[in-house]
Amino acid sequence: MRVLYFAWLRERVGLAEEEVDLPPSVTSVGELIAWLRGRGDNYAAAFARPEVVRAAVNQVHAKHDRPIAPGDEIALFPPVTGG
Amino acid sequence: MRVLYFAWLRERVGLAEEEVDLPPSVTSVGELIAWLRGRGDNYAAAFARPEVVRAAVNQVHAKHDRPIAPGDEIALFPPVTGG
Amino acid sequence: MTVRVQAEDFDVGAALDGLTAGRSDIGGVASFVGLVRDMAPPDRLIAMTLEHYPGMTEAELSRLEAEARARWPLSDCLIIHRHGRLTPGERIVLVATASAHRTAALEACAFLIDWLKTQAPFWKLEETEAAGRRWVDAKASDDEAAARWQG
Amino acid sequence: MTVRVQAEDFDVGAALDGLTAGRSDIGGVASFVGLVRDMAPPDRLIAMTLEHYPGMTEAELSRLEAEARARWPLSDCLIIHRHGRLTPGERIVLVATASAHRTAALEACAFLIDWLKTQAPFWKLEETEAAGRRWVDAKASDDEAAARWQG
Repeated sequence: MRVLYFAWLRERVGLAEEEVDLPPSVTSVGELIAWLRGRGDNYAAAFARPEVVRAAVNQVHAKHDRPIAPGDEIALFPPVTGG
Repeated sequence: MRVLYFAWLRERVGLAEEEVDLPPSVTSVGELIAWLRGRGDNYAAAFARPEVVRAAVNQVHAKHDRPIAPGDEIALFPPVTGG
Repeated sequence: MTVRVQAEDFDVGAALDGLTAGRSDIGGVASFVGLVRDMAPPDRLIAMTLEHYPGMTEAELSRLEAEARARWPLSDCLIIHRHGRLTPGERIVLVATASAHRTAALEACAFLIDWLKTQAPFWKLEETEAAGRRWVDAKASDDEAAARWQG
Repeated sequence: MTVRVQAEDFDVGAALDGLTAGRSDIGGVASFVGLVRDMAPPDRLIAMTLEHYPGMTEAELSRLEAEARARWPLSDCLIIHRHGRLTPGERIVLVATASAHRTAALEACAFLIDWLKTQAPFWKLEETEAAGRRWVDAKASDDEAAARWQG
């Protein structure tokens, strides 16, 4: 599964995007964020406050309870500030 | 007193503006309109429905009960349609 | 702070650029351009002639602009209104407002065009193919749009 | 119906003219231009860098435009949003709406800029003299502005 990071999440993780192999127990955006937190200090710092993290699944805004599946493009980012 | 007419009021009266000498009994915009109605068929046609006539006194919108005095510039016109 | 009443057309891009040139304290510029709109057949519009009250028009537009500036924190403000004979597709009016904050610019722009419709001393004479020449009536919907800013 | 996401600046006058060129069925064009605004000393802004999510940005702006067209009778609609490093006074975004009726154009324009602020995947990194680099937080006031169009 492809995961993209933007803004200060990208800076803290240290990557703009990566491919991840998820365990079968990870089936939603929220579970993905919890799983990422355990991958190292950079991830722990990036996802210290999961409630401020926004997500898109296949380029559409998605909530944390949104199911995810192999092949999805998942993006994680702070609240947007366009315009 | 200088009186100006605009749009279809100007067309019906047949004048864009004129100087009028008012009798002392005419002291408001509404009284001016009533007095003008009696000046001929063209005025009677222009002011047949006084309630649709709008006015400005010295280039400021004014209601029919607005007092008028010698030296004022009075404009009479249909509801405006700017923009 | 500018009000212009003129027969000539105007350049929207240049007018908007003029509001922000050399400044960096403006967050947003809202604008509205009103155009002569044709009507559905058989009532095709040949032309529309805008009559106005020279002197009062400029005074009234300046009063409207002062009212907008009293209500919203505007950096700058511009109203250009044409008079004379215009054909379908031609520009009639430009209202533009600049502010540090977008909501102030957007609201002041809507306020100015709504109030201008019911306060600025213009009258429209339409020439149509079917009906000949006809003075345009004021619209109740314009009075309602203006009234929502009273309060 | 056009959405453009680009690093280059844009020409507001040409963009607005493009909405009405060759048409006579449009009564009004509303527009909003967002600009990089400097801050008061000592927190002077050196630059603002807009990061975005290529692909999703275009898709999201197109969804917003479709929503505006579903809600209001628009003749045409245009959104241009820049990304990259911008300095104070530079244009960021243009939203423009054309309609037979002024209220539709004005409301749709305000709707689009309000929703764009909370939906389009952009993030702003400020560089200031006093504080160095800092990611701009989303504003509660923007959420409230967007929320008033719901329901």
